[in-house]
Amino acid sequence: MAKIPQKRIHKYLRHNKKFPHVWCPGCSNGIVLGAIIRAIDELKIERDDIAMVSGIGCSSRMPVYVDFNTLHSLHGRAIPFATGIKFFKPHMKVIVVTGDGDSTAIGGNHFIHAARRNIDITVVIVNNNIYGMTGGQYSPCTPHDDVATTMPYGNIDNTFDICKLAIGAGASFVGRTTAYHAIEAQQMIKKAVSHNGFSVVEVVSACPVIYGRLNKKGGAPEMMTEMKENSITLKGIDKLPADKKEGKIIRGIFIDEKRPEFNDKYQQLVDHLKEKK
Amino acid sequence: MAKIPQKRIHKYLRHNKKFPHVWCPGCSNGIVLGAIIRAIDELKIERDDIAMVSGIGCSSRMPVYVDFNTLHSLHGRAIPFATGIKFFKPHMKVIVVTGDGDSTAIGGNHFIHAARRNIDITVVIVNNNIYGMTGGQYSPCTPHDDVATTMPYGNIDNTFDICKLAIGAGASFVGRTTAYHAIEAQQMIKKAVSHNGFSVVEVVSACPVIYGRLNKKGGAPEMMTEMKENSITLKGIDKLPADKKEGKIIRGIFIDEKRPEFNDKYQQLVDHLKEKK
Amino acid sequence: MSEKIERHREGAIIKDDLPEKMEVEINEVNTSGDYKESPVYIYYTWCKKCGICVEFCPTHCLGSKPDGSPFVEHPEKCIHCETCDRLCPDFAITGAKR
Amino acid sequence: MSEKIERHREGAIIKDDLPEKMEVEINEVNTSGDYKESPVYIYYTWCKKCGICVEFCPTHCLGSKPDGSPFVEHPEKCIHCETCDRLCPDFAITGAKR
Amino acid sequence: MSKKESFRTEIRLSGSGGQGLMLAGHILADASVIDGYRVTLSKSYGPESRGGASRTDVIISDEEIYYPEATRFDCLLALMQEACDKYVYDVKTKGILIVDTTHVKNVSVMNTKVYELPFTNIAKEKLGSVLPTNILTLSFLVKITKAVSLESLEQAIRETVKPAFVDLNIKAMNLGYELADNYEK
Amino acid sequence: MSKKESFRTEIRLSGSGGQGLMLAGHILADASVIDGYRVTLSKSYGPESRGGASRTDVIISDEEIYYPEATRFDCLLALMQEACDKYVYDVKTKGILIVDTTHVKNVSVMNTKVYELPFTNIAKEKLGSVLPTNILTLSFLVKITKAVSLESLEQAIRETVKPAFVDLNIKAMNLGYELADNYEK
Amino acid sequence: MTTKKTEKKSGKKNVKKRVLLQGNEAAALGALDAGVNFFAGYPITPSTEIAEIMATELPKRGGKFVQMEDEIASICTVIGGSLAGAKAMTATSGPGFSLMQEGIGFAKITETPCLIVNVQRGGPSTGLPTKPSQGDIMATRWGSHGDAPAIVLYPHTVKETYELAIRAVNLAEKYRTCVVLLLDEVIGHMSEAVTLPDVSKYRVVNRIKPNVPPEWYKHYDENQKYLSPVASYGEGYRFHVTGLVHDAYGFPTNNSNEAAIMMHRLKKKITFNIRDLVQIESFHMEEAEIAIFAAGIVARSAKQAVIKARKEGIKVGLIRPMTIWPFPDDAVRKMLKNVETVIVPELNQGQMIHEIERLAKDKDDGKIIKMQMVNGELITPTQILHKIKEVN
Amino acid sequence: MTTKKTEKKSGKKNVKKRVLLQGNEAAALGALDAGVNFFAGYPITPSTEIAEIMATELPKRGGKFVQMEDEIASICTVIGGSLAGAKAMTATSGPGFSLMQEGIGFAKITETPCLIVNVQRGGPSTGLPTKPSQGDIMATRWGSHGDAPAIVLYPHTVKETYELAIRAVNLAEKYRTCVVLLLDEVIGHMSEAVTLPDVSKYRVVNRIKPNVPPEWYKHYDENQKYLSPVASYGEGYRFHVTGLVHDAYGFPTNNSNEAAIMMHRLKKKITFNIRDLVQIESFHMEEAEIAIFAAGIVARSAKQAVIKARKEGIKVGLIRPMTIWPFPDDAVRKMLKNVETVIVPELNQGQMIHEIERLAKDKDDGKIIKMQMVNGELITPTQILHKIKEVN
Ligand SMILES: Cc1ncc(C[n+]2csc(CCOP(=O)(O)OP(=O)(O)O)c2C)c(N)n1
Ligand SMILES: Cc1ncc(C[n+]2csc(CCOP(=O)(O)OP(=O)(O)O)c2C)c(N)n1
Ligand code: SF4
Ligand code: SF4
Ligand code: SF4
Ligand code: SF4
Ligand code: SF4
Ligand code: SF4
Ligand SMILES: [Mg+2]
Ligand SMILES: [Mg+2]
Repeated sequence: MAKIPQKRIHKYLRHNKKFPHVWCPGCSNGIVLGAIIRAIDELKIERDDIAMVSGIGCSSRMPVYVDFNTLHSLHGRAIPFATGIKFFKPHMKVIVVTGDGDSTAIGGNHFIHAARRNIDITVVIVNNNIYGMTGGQYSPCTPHDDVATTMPYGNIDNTFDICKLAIGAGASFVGRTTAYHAIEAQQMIKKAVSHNGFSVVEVVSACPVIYGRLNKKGGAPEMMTEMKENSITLKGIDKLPADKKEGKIIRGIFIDEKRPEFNDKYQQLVDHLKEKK
Repeated sequence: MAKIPQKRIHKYLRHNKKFPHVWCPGCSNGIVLGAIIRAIDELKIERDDIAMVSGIGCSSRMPVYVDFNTLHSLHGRAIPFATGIKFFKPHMKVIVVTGDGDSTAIGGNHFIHAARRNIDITVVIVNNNIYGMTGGQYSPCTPHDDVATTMPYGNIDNTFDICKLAIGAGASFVGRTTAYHAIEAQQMIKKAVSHNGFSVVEVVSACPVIYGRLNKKGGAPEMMTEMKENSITLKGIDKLPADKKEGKIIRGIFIDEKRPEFNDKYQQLVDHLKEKK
Repeated sequence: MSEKIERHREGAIIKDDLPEKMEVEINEVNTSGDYKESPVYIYYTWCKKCGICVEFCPTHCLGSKPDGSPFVEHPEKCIHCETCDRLCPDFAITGAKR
Repeated sequence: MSEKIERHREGAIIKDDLPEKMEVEINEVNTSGDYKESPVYIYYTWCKKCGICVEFCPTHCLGSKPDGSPFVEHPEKCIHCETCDRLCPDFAITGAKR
Repeated sequence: MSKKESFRTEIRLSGSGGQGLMLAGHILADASVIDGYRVTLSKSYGPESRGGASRTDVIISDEEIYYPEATRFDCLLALMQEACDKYVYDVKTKGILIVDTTHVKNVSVMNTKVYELPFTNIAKEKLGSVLPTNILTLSFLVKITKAVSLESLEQAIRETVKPAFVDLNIKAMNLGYELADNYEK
Repeated sequence: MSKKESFRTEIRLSGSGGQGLMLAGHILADASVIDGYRVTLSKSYGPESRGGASRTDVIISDEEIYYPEATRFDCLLALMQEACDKYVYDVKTKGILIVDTTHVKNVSVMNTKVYELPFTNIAKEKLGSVLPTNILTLSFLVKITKAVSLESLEQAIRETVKPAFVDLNIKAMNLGYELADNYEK
Repeated sequence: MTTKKTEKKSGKKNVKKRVLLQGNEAAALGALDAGVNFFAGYPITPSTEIAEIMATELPKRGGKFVQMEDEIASICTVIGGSLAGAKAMTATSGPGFSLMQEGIGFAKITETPCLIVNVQRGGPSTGLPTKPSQGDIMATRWGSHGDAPAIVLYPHTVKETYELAIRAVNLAEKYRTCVVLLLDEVIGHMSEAVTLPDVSKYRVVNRIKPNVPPEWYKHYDENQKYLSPVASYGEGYRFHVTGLVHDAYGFPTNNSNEAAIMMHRLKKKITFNIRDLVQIESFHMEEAEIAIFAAGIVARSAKQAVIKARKEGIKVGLIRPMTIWPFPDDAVRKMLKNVETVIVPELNQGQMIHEIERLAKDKDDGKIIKMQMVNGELITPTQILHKIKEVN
Repeated sequence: MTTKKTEKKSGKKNVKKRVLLQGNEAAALGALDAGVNFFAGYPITPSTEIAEIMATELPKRGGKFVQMEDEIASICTVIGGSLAGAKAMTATSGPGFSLMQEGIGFAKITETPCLIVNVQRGGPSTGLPTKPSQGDIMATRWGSHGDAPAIVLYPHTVKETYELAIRAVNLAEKYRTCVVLLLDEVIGHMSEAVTLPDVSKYRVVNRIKPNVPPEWYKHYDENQKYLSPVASYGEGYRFHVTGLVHDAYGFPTNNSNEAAIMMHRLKKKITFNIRDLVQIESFHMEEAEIAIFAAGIVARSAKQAVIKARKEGIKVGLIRPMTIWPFPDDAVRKMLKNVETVIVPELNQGQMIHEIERLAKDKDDGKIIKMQMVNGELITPTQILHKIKEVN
């Protein structure tokens, strides 16, 4: 580290192997990664006890940069891989980092089933409204009318509300924030990781180079300004007149309930069978 | 048909090829099939214009018995197959018949995406709380503590609320009824088929031979009596005291909204591009 | 006796070698009354003796034979509500007015 | 000029042949002030000139060089709020109190 | 049948899904294991396993059993007409056919020793339940064919059926022996 | 370079992601199509395509082009130091190297004809924008190498760039020719 | 992508015009020219451009484009579309192709025409997404469980990609099965000058509608000739389709005779028509003593090497299959008979070599030379030339 | 299922006891005895019993059982579990196996041990779910895209199923890869009297933990010996795992040297250890003039036929591979050298025949006899005997 002021987060980075990272200038992925690291740092969890698992996508490149037990798996399959790790080593904290496509397109089934199972995994979804890595095809989270390379005339497809989907599937902790709201993100991730059960944090993010250019959104600062101006907290939205609610990004924790966790229930079963013997 | 009184539904059955059908005595699949046929008959839709598509499972055996355009596809994949048919021939009415496992376990992703897309397909889910065809493994819809061959000590897993899941994913028509409530089922399916958009009808069903035996539920009459006694309409549930709501099967149409349908939007795009030319 | 479930397996349920039975006159018809006379017609070739129709006929017009198959015990009670029709999983009974 | 996006492709984003740059003293350090003196330290080797820190520093303590890279224009204004830290996607700037 | 130097006995138990023949086959196979023979047991996983004809095949041998399918039966047990009709032609010349006349009405074969008894009715009458019909017929079969030793059969029954049903099934077993004895003489 | 009886010219345009070299390569390839040559065009889909060194290869020939990778360049255009360093050793003996001295500071090669000009700065100064640097350098390259005819190049430019930018780019083209002419003489 | 431009040019029909086409683009245009009117897919490097072109072109032509949630949904939607009468296709690369294997089996057993373009990338799993490899050759033949034959075409230039795309669609329709057009990453991504052929020159195979009364209609008629009438959903023939083994009507059966009939038809329709299916190029094989056997991009290196070697007087030639499945057994056997040595360069750890070993019975192992490269680079003409000289 | 009883009996360790075991049961018990403590799966006929036994046994032993939402999730969860240190397995059949192909490639490229039991069923697609077939032989070798070698074991009795299940788990751990235990439907569903072997007789391979400092640890050490130490997640070695081509540390690389090293290791570890991996039975091959080459259930028919034929004085024997991949090239070549004719019966449309054709170079086609059955029935001893007599 030599001449660089040691920031707390440097401890967590594979800084002398993999930096500067591969993301485009202004891409939110780095901000989200920072928020995750800071949350873990505050929680004082040992790096050895953390597994970070991802699928495939720009966002899914995160694990390679951090000094945890890291797994860069298959497109859409981060959650089952994470399930295997968590199920065999329940003491570990397992964090999945994934994109909107990775988690809700090809990975949608695993997402809803992990939510149903209420297994103690934290899923951080970097929702940049596009397939970044493959160059800008529409994702299930691309807004209506927006342009993508496979929706050249504007998107006619509907979008998932990721948080609604997670709640519908039975998730016990669900929150949304944006890359601009880095402190909020950090705190929400902290809560999610502490939560004993399946937790989801959707971070609305900027992909200035692909999505931003295709849709003339300006650079990263402009896109983040939009996050700031066009988002509102759960409390705030209630106070808004109906006609102003439309199109707002609602931030906040939608659900945070204590419910029996999968591994705990499994351990109970094992204990119970042992007793019977 | 000779000496048998011609019932209206006989017109729809491949009666001289495939009957008696393969389902166990008392299995609800036949009742649900009857409800679907009656609904179609009342709607006066031509048989040529109907495609019935299923996955794999006991319930997914339905298509072979009816004289429509029928497709018995792959486990969990009925909805994408149906999507292909509907997308290329939008004038057809496409009905998917599927089991709880077929639609919400292996097929969960296609289910939520079709809901999001709001493509005009009607999905009738025969929810018998078990994998019937493979002999009684637990499904995402097997109630907590119930026994299944892969949960021999009682189910520790949580269940999907299929309707909640569909709503979370963005379905525009979602209802639930039971095999006992055959008239209600018929009417609900009728509405669902008429609905221009993605529609889901969950029919709580009896699998007396596998699920019933494993869980000592008695025969089909007993299981259907339970449906009768343990279910309540949407209106009814509101009037019930909180402590009595627990464990009730709630019947009714949870959502029925008019929203732009996928094929309609696609056609608009095509028309628009033609104009531009 | 073992409670083991005799599972039927996937693919297990195809019967191709059955004769086309719809064309055949059935012995038992007489037991339940000829369909021209009886208000309810039971097609025994398809009936699987599940007991649903007997259980849920609102007027208790149907009875159960020793082997479990239904028969029209009280023809006069039938109100042609078609409940038996709708709840029969085997398309084997019809109570519609003719 | 073509508006075509120069896509980067999957797998496109691995750089293995880079030297381990963290160990290297950087020229530009002086431009933004040495980190021992300056309240804010910018690690130019990692900085990608996205402009986020400049845009969102609440006290406008940062400025933009012609090539787009940030520098500490008004060291005195820094309140060590660490906004720049948190919003920098490249872990390239630090405004914490030392 | 008596055992030759090297023997291979193929037995098919056939009937309908609910008649407990899978269990009976299992007991027969278990008994031959106790006797020290080689044995293979295979069940039908076909259309027959519920409703239609169901079958359980047991091959008993004192040598390695290579080909595990029963094709020519030394003994066929048929508890249903359909099953009887379907399989009867695959009984070996001089093989044994045992039918339950409660369900099987027509048997016409040549060159086969046929034992016809209304097992189900007998079970109902003498044991008060049709449930142990499978054990009744199995023990009849064993006594007739001498496929396994009676001790092993009893042990296998005791080890396999649920404790609550052991007595009833032992009674059924003995009744089966009795019937066979009567028949033989 | 002048064309022999049968020729195969390999040209690599290299620089960084945002410099428009993919488009330039496309125009060059298009021009050679118009000229009636065989041509292959391949772009880098590697780590280089954003940020790092990006490359576009054009092979022009009057015969079937079998192996489509450029390995020994007749001409290398380098708009970035990194790209220059990486590829310069693959220029053929007596090949041509064109560098933009705005970004490339060190060039040390032998046996290669080097053309050094601050293209980016020239574009900024004379055209008021760095954007047409790609066309400027391309036309310089074409004039020097005679890889394609000038008419075809112009036609390709006109057909490829957006209408709004045609004028600017034609200006850039002419400027490129001029620079080349000066150089040559 | 130069879609726009191409379009402009191909607008004037029957005018031969040379254009610059990317391989992926050529695959898309070929498919469109063969009548493809339905695309369902999921993006994946290096095949994505095909989906992007289809997304641009199909809505303009009234065809259908949809991006599905994954590759499994894509292939199933394609089959659904085809059953409803569409000429349907998808495009993918290795990982997506693996996910489609179950659906591919379904297309084959149900005899539903469709086209899959598989643009190969490096390595197993995620591997080397932007690097060339020929690792899927065997997977296109044997990837799906159970067994059913495959038709797989493998072009080596952009122009041939266009032509074989047309051919692939035609063969899918003709043989009622899933056909794979296999591309190399380099070919998919490379642009070449192509003289767009006169589309009217190409015969396009279209399904013939049945004219028997619906009751007579058999979806799998035993006596069926290829190009016999076949019904689509929604046109009065209410037939049944299942992935179970089925009889002539499409109804499931466990009957062993019917099973055998069905299984044999799947095989026969390929093996009995090898001559129609197989295309193979013989390049400078006159009096050759050494043969190179190579497909796709590697064949291009081989051609260059052959030309150089011939100039030096070495008697070497190239055998290049354009149809790799069914494997051109007879043709290869015949061609190999007169050579002494055969060199098999491929970008994998040994796939086609197995077929050559099988067919080159008269040659001992020292005369069947492997060249295998799996590091993400191409085999160069020079490398092949070296090998030629080594064995000469 | 006789799980309960077996358990009772196998409770008394080291006492040899003959029990009646179903093939699926034997696979499950073998895996358990080899130390499998993690199962994630999805039910499918005819493999379901394996999951059911695991669901009963694992929680009792403190192991982990979970039924996932599909086969894709199952294999991924298995790999995740294995990376965390579990001895992990799944069981499936054809359609599920096809769905697992992408995951299988991931296990192979990341060198993560795991066991897949594939109980084959009939036909492509849904096919004939309760009928025997050997249609997945090639799919176990070539099913996944890209190419990476496979280890596949193929037992022919219930007892051997138990033994090879143990061996499969051991090989997975030893070679750090995904191993497939391939069963026939008939073997999976059939019960046989088995003398349960003394478990302590079997060596069980366990992972050795690394003892170097974490900074030194290379998850893919080039100099690694088999059975070298390997770390699991959560134990102090914070290594990286990716499905991309990677370097010795597990970090992704596009460098062609590193790519070559990685790819070659995947291949080498199989090809350099053929002797350790291959097991093959030679049955009455003394002075044989005719050889039958058969695996699994078909080998049992063949054995019976051989015995009968030998009694009639025909010099015929059987070659039976217990390891089908890597294919026992050398052993087969040697065994075939002295016979005149080889008969290859299989329950598919021709899979292993390709390998035999490849290896039996000295025999012309008339001397390599195919027997292929795909109608859901077994090939009988009589049929094989007929064929023997035909060619004798
Ligand atoms: C099975 C499979 N299908 C497709 C791909 C190609 N692919 C890689 S990343 C990606 C989309 C990524 O989008 P998202 O998850 O939103 O991540 P982002 O790049 O936007 O962060 C796709 C389609 C793949 N790698 N594997
Ligand atoms: C890919 C694949 N995996 C597994 C199976 C086996 N399988 C067939 S049906 C079924 C479950 C069916 O359950 P459900 O959908 O609830 O239908 P039910 O039989 O209960 O009506 C399973 C697991 C299969 N056919 N294909
Ligand atoms: S393409 Fe978008 S998401 Fe991917 S690194 Fe660039 S800016 Fe980020
Ligand atoms: S197993 Fe259950 S669901 Fe299947 S047919 Fe029988 S009763 Fe119905
Ligand atoms: S029609 Fe109604 S009343 Fe008559 S028998 Fe049927 S259920 Fe009973
Ligand atoms: S409901 Fe139908 S199948 Fe059941 S007993 Fe009545 S008639 Fe028979
Ligand atoms: S720490 Fe805060 S005030 Fe200081 S430079 Fe950073 S953002 Fe500005
Ligand atoms: S936010 Fe970071 S990367 Fe962006 S300009 Fe500032 S220091 Fe550079
Ligand atoms: Mg995204
Ligand atoms: Mg079910």
